[in-house]
Amino acid sequence: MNNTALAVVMGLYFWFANLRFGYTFSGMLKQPVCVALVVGLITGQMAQAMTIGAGIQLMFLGVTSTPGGNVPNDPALAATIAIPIAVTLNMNAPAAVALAVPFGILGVFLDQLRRTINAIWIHMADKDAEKLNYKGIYAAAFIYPALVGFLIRFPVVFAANYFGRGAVQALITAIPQWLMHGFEVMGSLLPALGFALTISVIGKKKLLPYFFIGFVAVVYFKAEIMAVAIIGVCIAYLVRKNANKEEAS
Amino acid sequence: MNNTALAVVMGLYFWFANLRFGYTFSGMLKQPVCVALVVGLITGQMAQAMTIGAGIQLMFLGVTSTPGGNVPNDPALAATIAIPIAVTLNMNAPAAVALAVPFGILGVFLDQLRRTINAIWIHMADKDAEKLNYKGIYAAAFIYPALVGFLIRFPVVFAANYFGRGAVQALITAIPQWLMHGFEVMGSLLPALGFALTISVIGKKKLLPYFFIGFVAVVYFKAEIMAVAIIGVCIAYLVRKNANKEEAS
Amino acid sequence: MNNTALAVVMGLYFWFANLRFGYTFSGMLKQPVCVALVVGLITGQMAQAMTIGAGIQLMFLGVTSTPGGNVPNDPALAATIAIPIAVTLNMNAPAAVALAVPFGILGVFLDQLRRTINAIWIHMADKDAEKLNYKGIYAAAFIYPALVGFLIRFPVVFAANYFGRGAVQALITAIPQWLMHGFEVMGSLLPALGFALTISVIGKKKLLPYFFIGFVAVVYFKAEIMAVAIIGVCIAYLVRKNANKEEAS
Amino acid sequence: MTQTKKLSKREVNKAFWIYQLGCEESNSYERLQSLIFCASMIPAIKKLYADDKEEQKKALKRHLTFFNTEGSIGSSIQGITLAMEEEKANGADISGSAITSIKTGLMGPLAGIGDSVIWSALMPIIISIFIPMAKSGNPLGGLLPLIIYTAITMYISYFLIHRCYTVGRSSIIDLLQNGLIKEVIYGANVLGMMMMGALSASYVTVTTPLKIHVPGGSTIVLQTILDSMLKGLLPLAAVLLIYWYMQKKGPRYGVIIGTIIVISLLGSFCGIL
Amino acid sequence: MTQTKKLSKREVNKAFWIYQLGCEESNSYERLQSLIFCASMIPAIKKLYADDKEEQKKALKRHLTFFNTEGSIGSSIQGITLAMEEEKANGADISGSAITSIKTGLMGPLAGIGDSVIWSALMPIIISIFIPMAKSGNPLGGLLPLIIYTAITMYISYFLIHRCYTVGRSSIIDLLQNGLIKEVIYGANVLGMMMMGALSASYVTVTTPLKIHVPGGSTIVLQTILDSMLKGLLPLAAVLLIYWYMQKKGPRYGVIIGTIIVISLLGSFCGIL
Amino acid sequence: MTQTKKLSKREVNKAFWIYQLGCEESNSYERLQSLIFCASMIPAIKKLYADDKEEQKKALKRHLTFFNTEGSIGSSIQGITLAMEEEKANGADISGSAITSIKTGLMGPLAGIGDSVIWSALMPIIISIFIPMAKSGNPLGGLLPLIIYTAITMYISYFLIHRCYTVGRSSIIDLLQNGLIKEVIYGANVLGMMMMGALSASYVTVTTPLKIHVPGGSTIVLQTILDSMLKGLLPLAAVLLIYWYMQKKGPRYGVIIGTIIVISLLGSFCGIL
Ligand SMILES: OC[C@H]1O[C@H](O)[C@@H](O)[C@@H](O)[C@@H]1O
Ligand SMILES: OC[C@H]1O[C@H](O)[C@@H](O)[C@@H](O)[C@@H]1O
Ligand SMILES: OC[C@H]1O[C@H](O)[C@@H](O)[C@@H](O)[C@@H]1O
Repeated sequence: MNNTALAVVMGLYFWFANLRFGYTFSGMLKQPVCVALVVGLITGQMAQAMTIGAGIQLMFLGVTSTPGGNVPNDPALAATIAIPIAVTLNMNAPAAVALAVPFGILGVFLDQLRRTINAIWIHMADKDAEKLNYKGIYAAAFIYPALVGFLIRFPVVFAANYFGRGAVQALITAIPQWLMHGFEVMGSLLPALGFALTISVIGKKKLLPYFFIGFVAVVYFKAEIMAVAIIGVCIAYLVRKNANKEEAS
Repeated sequence: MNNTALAVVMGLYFWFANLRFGYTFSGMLKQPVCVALVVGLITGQMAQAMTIGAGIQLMFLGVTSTPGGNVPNDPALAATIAIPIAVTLNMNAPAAVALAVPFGILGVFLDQLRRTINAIWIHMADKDAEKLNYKGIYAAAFIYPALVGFLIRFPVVFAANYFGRGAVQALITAIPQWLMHGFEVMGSLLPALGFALTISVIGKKKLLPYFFIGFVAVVYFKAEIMAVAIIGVCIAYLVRKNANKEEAS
Repeated sequence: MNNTALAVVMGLYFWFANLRFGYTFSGMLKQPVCVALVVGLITGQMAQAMTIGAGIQLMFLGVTSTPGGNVPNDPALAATIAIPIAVTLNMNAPAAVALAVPFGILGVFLDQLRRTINAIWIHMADKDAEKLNYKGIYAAAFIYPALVGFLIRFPVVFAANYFGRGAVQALITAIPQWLMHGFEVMGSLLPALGFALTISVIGKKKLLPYFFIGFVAVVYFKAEIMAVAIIGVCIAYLVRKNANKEEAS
Repeated sequence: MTQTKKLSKREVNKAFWIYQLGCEESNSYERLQSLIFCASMIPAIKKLYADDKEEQKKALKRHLTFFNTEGSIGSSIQGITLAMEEEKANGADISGSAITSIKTGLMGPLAGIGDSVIWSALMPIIISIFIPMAKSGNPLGGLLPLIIYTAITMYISYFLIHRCYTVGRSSIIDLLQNGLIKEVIYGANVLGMMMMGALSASYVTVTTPLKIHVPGGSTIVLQTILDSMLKGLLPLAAVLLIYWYMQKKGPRYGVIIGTIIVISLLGSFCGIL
Repeated sequence: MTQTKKLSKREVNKAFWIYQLGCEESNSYERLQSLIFCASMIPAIKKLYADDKEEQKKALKRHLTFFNTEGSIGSSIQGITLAMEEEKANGADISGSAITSIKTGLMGPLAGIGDSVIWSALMPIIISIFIPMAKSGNPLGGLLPLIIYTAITMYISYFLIHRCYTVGRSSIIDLLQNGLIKEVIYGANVLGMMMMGALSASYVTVTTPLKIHVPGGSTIVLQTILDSMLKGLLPLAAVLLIYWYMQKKGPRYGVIIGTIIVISLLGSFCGIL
Repeated sequence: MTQTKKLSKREVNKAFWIYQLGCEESNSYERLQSLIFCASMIPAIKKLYADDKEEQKKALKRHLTFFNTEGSIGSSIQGITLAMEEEKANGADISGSAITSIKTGLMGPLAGIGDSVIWSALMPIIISIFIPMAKSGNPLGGLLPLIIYTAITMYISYFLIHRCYTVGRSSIIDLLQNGLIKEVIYGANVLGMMMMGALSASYVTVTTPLKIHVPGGSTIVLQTILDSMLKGLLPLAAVLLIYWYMQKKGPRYGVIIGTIIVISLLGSFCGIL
């Protein structure tokens, strides 16, 4: 398959994944390991694509939560650009990861654009409700976001893939060390936003001690996430009756 | 001491240990390390007997509990046959362990026989109660089980020791690898029965979270049993007041 | 700076630190790392002084608590004698530590003397109160303890430093191995006194399980003190409501 | 007496699919998931208020008000809402605002739970399990997470919407009044908090490379000192600072992300991060 | 007024020894420890109802009904029973069925506690301590566990029977009504459950050797995947499956052990265990 | 109506400094911190009872009675006391003994908390952080602990005396009656106990070097057996024995320290410690 085709497929993939059709399905579709699968199929270099996908995935493991719809980082944009370029240019995994970082952050702004535009459809739906135009509501929910989404998403990824290779090669050699490292630091900080957002959404200050217990379990006792999850379920079950007590006081 | 004498002593030992005279005393008497002590005394090869006994003991450490009188495995039958044979044939510890496994399971059925027969004495006691025949009740509790127990236990171990050596030697070379491994798997699964039984006997589903906490402590945090025991006592003490709360709800 | 000057400064330092002017300030001033700082300044051998001070400090880390004013060990006396001697004699850290132990214990008795004498001033204050002699009370609290304290503290350290070097050199070679080790054992046992005292002062037997949890966390789970402290704060916060429950029962 | 109106499995299923497929697609800053929630109610509204256009309009508008929750376990709110609409259509004394209140009351806690358990914990755990496969070049490392995660979460959603519709019909009020729901939410919040702590420690990995050379030859490695104060101090500080900022100033998302970018680049440039 | 009947230390001791020596010997599938419990009551029955043959018969029969508990800490039930029989013999308004009820009520919880603490935890721990000795060929590795375990458990039993007899005499009802016994049992059950979890993890050691070779060269080790899902998954599954089976179908002991044998051999044969 | 007497920040600050500087200096076996507590009240007493010499005397004597607590967090008692004296001077119905009672009631718990948290935990932790620096010869390893520890503890004290004075003025009784103070003390005690356990395990490091040679060649290392029974058995025994002795016989300090010396030297001499 030639490069144009690859660029088109990636553009379409990015459009569809970020359309978020299918709540959890699309959430997973956005992940690098899934993007890698498609890149592997198209380029025929499955093993290499998966390896690079796994490397990029690691950086995005902590940012899968999107409380209030806000993503601290967009794995889909990062992956649909970095993986195909890395595979076709035979880049190694660390270089691919560094390449992915800025696009991950760029994706955030692209997503903010999407959700700003989406405000239009809800106003259309308000009017449809008045006229009992059921079809209109469905269209506002499914058709229009898809169409407009295509316009703002497909071009970005298509262009990056189509024109990007050369630019990337130049960039990779030109980019200063501190900037590369700066992207790494961003990658290590961004998950904090997602977790802070989630704590906010949970919204129970009195339960913060459990946050610290989980934190300490990992940093001091090297607990695995699964261990914390099981113990967490057990503790949650055992203390559930406190719900009423806390309420009272 | 010659082999016949060894076979007789083992037969008697097995009879007496499985008579279960002395509740915890006999429970310990059934353990391989104790059997090894006797085999060592008789054969004069104390060091070797103890080493082999320790090896077999490891396999039976998880099956000392007998809720409802049900043993998931019988260390006594396994030990009174495997240890003397292993010592006199100069077998190494792993071979002795493999030899012990099937007898451990066989012992379960022998014990079921015992407890089925024991139903006879309770019916005798019913009648003695009617006649206020106190002596009869004592005899039903202590004398008859001992006599009948001799008949069903002594011959098995005596024969296995007396005739077994040759057969065992033949067997050990003949037994296919998968069967040996199958016995090992059994040994690794059987303790599960004992623990499941004990959870049943405890019988409080709402306390299952503590089971998982104990489990996770060991598999994820490499906790030693003693550590779990101490923490367990502390937690038990601290949450004891919940007894009333749980009741209420 | 010559030895006489060093001896004078150490004597003054010990007097002032054990005067305990400034509650937590003086408590820290008594610590070997702080004494080492001064020794380093005077002798000009800062690096060596600090290294030896750090070594001695380790032995006194567990004895900083002084419930009821009782010190299980006096780091200040140990340090103001052992550090200057070790530095000027070029001793290595382990030898300096061994030298420090007996003085640490001697310091306990010196401190008991101080607090016995202090009973005089409170009686003076009783009389001053009667006469509304405010100045007298202040003097009883600040001036007299300082003056008398000088008499019982300065000479000890001055002499030990002035005459000690030779004696120490002789002693170090003469002292039998078992006695050296005996001092080490003392050092490893003495903190127990401080902790036992503190448990007494806390004085809630029903909370002993938390003591065991803390203990087990360290010996079995290799928990660091900081981890226990954080988990401790969390648990303390979560169980605080039990205060009323426990009261009731 | 008029005939009882009753939703069939069909309408519940339709509600399920509409919401599951589209709850993120039309998600907007203005009213988040209100559009899709409303859309998912259409089949039920048509059936329940078949003979009353005005009630249809009112119902549509009622479900176009602000709504947002985590979609997987949030389907339980759909179930309860369907049950309440049914009661209302059958003449029970349930006001439109009562329905809205219950939706609003539940959406927050369920969002917290779902975000921390379904998204922050379940998803990375499932991916992690298959990462070794992916690393070794095996395409299953990408396919299996997609299938398994989607299957598990859809099953949960499907179960909850039906379950809550059924329970909801018999005794919505009971359910809400006795402590059970409170207990479930409380327990789930406890779990969520612990997961957030554990995940913060695992995935926020910022450290400082700063070294200070002291005159005299010795070197102070700042990270070593931070570690001996509190392991994971920087990650913890990052999470808590952002959290604290959001508590004070609200979720000013752009400001936060901008600050992170600036700090990262500046920190890297100056060699302190 | 008739003279008060009072058991002496002698009868309590006799009860202790009879039960301790024989509680397993005559243990049958039909009524488990009822025979020995009855036997252990004989000295007391003779003394308390010395002048009333009918009461003796009734008492014997009463203690021949189903009884089963863990023998070491179960002696506490003997203590309480002796105290109640004494009260009854002295004319207190205690029916025979009241005595049976208390026996039956306590035997279950105490069995759970004793099985998990005395047998599942204490015994293997004591043996473990001396296994290094045994391994190095030292006979003390066999002798010391025998002495220490027997001594500890007998001491506990002896203490409990006397203690419960004494306390029981002064205020059985109090003891049972105030929450104390409930608290002790609750706490001990918590401990027991934790021990079961820890011991399951330590002693059930089944794993799978299965490896799947994927076209393309990479190999999937099934155990690695299971471990990354949940460490100890197979042991946990084994314990919980058996537990669940027993909850549904009762303690069908033969079926379970047979299944384990079949699964082990088949699993080994097919290379999946 | 007479003019309200009111302490200014000045008197509170004076009380703070006098107590912080001198609370250990005049500490005696007879009445521990009573002298300095009294001294720290002088500025307030002068102001509040300016026109009544008798009340001044009474107040001085009242604060010369036994007092002892941990000085850092104990300043909170000063704050409360100042507030009560003020109320009393303004005619509130507060007896001298009420003031003494509250002082006495709070001093014990606060001593326990402060000793375990401020002295046993905070201080060694701060020192530990800088020990690597000290080891490498850096003078900051001695200077920074001095500055940081002093600053933290003084800040806490200062905050507490002002805070408690302010709160105390508005509602002493409230504060003491509602469970809050109890809860704080309870929680802090829990923390204190855990710290003591952890610190005992870290800093009491006694072990036995005893080896027993068994005929037959094998060697029993006693410490190995102790460890397999319970890790840290000797340190735990040491702490609990001393604790138990003090519970029985009171804080016979000399006896305990003498015994430790004897045991250490004898144990070392005989090769068992
Ligand atoms: O935070 C609640 C909720 O907000 C948005 O609607 C989406 O991002 C969801 O994924 C999220 O669960
Ligand atoms: O389970 C209770 C009890 O049942 C049987 O009587 C015996 O196996 C005992 O050892 C056991 O403790
Ligand atoms: O124990 C309470 C208290 O007693 C004495 O006054 C001093 O040793 C203080 O340091 C200590 O905090």
